[in-house]
Amino acid sequence: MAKPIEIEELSVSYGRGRKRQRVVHDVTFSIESGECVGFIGVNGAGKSTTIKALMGFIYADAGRASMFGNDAGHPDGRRQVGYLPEVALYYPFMRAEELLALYGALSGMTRAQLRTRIPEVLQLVGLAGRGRDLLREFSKGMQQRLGIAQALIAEPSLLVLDEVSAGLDPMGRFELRELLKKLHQAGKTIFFSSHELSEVESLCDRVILIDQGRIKKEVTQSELKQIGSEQSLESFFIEAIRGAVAS
Amino acid sequence: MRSAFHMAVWPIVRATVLEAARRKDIAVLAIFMVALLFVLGSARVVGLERPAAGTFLLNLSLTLIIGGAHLVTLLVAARQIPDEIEQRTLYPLLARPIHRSHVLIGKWLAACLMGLALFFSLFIPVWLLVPRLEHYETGTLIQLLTLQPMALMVTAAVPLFLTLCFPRGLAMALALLIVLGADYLVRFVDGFPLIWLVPNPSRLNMVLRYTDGIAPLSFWGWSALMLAALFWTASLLLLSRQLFERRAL
Amino acid sequence: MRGAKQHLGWLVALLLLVVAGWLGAHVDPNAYAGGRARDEQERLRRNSSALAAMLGEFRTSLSDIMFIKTERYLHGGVAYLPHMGDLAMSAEELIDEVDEHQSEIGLEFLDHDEEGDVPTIIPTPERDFRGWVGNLHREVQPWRDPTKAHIHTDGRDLIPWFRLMTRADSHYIRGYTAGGFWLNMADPEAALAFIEEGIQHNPQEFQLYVSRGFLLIREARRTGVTTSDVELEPEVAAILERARDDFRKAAQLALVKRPDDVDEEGFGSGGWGSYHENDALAASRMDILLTRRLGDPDLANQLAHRYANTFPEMLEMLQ
Amino acid sequence: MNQARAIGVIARSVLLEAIRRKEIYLLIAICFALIGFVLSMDFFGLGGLIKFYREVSLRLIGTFTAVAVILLATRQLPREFELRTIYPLMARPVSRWAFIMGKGLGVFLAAVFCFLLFILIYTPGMLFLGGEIAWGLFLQHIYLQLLQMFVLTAAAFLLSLCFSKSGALTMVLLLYFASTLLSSISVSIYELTTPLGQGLLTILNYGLPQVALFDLSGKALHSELWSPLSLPIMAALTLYAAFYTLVYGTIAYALFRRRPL
Repeated sequence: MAKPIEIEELSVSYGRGRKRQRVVHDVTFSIESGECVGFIGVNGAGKSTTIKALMGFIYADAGRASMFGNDAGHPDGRRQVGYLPEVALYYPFMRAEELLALYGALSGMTRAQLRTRIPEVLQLVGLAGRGRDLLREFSKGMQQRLGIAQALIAEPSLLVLDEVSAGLDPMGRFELRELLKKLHQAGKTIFFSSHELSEVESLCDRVILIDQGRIKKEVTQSELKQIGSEQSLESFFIEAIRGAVAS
Repeated sequence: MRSAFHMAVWPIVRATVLEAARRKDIAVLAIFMVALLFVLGSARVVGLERPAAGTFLLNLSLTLIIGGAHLVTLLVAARQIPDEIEQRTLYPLLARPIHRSHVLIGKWLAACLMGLALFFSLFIPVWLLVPRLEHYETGTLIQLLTLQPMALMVTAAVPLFLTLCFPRGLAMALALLIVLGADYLVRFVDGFPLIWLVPNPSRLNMVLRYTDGIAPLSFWGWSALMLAALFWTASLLLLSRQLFERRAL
Repeated sequence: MRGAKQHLGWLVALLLLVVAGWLGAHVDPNAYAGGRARDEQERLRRNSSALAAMLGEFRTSLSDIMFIKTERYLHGGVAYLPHMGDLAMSAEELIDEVDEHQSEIGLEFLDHDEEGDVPTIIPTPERDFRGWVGNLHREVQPWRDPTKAHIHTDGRDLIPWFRLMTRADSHYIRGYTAGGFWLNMADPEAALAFIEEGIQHNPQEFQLYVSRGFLLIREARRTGVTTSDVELEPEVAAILERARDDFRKAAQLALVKRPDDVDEEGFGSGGWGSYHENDALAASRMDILLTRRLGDPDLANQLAHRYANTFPEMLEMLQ
Repeated sequence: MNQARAIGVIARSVLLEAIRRKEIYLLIAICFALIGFVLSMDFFGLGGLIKFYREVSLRLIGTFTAVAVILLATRQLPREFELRTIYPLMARPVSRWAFIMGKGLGVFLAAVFCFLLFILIYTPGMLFLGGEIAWGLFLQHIYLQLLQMFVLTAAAFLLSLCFSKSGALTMVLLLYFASTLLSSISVSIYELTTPLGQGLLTILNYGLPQVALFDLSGKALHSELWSPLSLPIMAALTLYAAFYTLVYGTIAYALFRRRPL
């Protein structure tokens, strides 16, 4: 069976003509079914660009990205994926449940399925009872919770989450972590980008560190634990990145 | 397995219509149009001593509702892609197992439906309110009513295509120029090379012919216009697809 | 493979665009001669309704809007309500009006007794409920007390609008006839070509032939002497022959089109108005006169008898 | 901070935004292209005619500036809330009064900028055609148009505080484009309506500003026949504009002052 995510020597550029700039260089990694992988890097390191190329929103100069064996951009690849974009505003004039119905229907859910599933996910992300509210009235944190709800709506087997905890309060972060743990235990594959090291530490089987568009390190959970016992995770990453800059 | 239309296109149509209908600007336009109808209706009382004045009113109101329907269609269609990109709502949308062209078709269809709804919901009261005291050809009316939805289809496709080529403001200005002025443009800059390639939804407007009491077009003439509208729409949608499919978001 | 598909997409789209453009360019549902909207008498009837006067600014035909603009220009920007005098004029009346304006240019005020009571769109203070707002309105916009005087400006300024209104609607007959006369002041050759363009689009409209006939007569006068006491120079005669042909063609077309029920004032069914009647009369009269002037009195007599079936007064011309 | 200085700083930022966004240039470019198109038109070999050029360009200048100003003005307040840029602004010692004044002044400066650009385009065209510019009427026309921009800006602020951004935009555009028609309709139907209707029309007459009072293009067009407006009339028109600007502006300020941020 094909892996949920496979990326081979992916390179992506932005801009046109003389302003064209490569922001992702020869990135290669893959994620096995059932894994939870964190994608770590500073702002502007290339995390979101890699994820966008994987989702088929932008096109690669070279290399290949695929989901479940389908090339990036092919609808079949997105059949079992739940995706949370980096910073998203949702249609201000829709109600939360209408929005979820839209995304659910686009993922192929029937009306009957949606009727039971929508209250479930709203409950899951802590928005129970807010389904009839217009989204323009939602706070930033609520928008983010709704974003997670829309990613979960069709019960995908792979979750791709870009800056998953952005805009959430400590309580929200804690609840989210618990939710992701539960999903992971239920066998879902999770791939998320973050610059919150504590999140990564407590959740991930593996961490991929990206800087200036290149993969710097891959660390497994056992290695993470070892690092954690010897020095703080934070200083480990700072060293890894500084080392990259120095070289 | 459910059809692509049912699964991918229709939810987008529904969501777009819902959004557009809840925005107040559409409501303002609708209120304006209804007020206008009210004026026309009260005109029955003020002074329609002459049949010719009835024809004038019929022409005026039909022209206005067609103009209004095209304007709404254009405004709805022109907002879709730039808004989705600006608000980043395109990402969760395209993260579903659908093709980008499904999004385009859904947006286009929604704009068409908004225009059509406005057109028919105003056409019926106008038809009932304005006294028709002179002779009008039913055949011409049927042609008018069949060509207008086709014209709205073209009008919905024009801004969709233009917003993929130009920034929003320019696209909107150009779309207005094409939808409301292409017919005059073609006439004024007579002889300008390739000007006839500009899609021309106002070509399908038969209001004048109808209120002038002129007989319908020949079957072939009517078919040619229907085909022209179909091809304009298909061409614009295909061009939009070509542009949208490979665009980095 | 993907590239080929991509190219095919562009190709099909362009092909569809070309076919649609070709179809659209060849079928114009509004390309018919006549019709209520283009008929001046019909416009008069509409304008005389209270409601239409109220919505008068809201013309639906671009050509109509431009025609109203020419009237405003002529009156120095002052907006008068549409009225009989300006809308329904035969070719002869029109050409007289043009001459009159031409001789007036440079005069600031001119009394037009017959038009002195045409109301302005911005009303007089007595009829205006708006108080000082109305007073300011009358100060800012070009406005003149309608009971007092008209202002007239150079008619040449109207020419661009006539060009545009006939482009917008090639069956807008009045645009050609009125435009031809004003253009004649600036460039007689261009005026003839302009009316010729009108005739090409509307070969059955007799008023266009009448207009061109009158323009040709002026052309002949410019070229040489046309009075009956001298022999015509060949080039003058050639021009007058063209004018005669135009009037004859116009008379033929007019007599076919003229309804049987024309009343004393010249109005009849099917949109026939007094200016139609006057043009038909002028065409018949000029055909007889020119035929005689060009040296064929017998034919002139025959024509007079033929036209007398419709217009008995033609027989008076035989004396 | 000194409030006058605050007004200046805010106005400057509005002007900068107006100039840096592409919309104004876009409008000017379209206007420029149309004027160029008119200049290149040749009617029967007589060349472009001066009055035609004057009319088309004056109308274009008026309409395009008004549209640019309306677009800019209706956007000012809603966008501050939308983008949450109002918080860092109001965190300074700036009164809400100074904030709204600064916004208004900025929009007005943008209008002046538009007019200056347009005049730079219009004048060479006129010289090219060999026409004379009747400066008296022309400058009075521009002055009245600027007065109108004050009124439109105040109306735009007020409406954008009551409705959504696009709703306000539609309504101000309606006010601008339908006002002339409304006044001519109201005059014609006044005598035909009931006392109730007449009362309503009177309220409309004094409650809404009439755009036609700021449009001197009709006289400027036929400048050989009309002379510039007298000083008392100009003063009355200035007062007229000031009245509506103050009324709309004050209501807008009252709404804004009590509005939770």
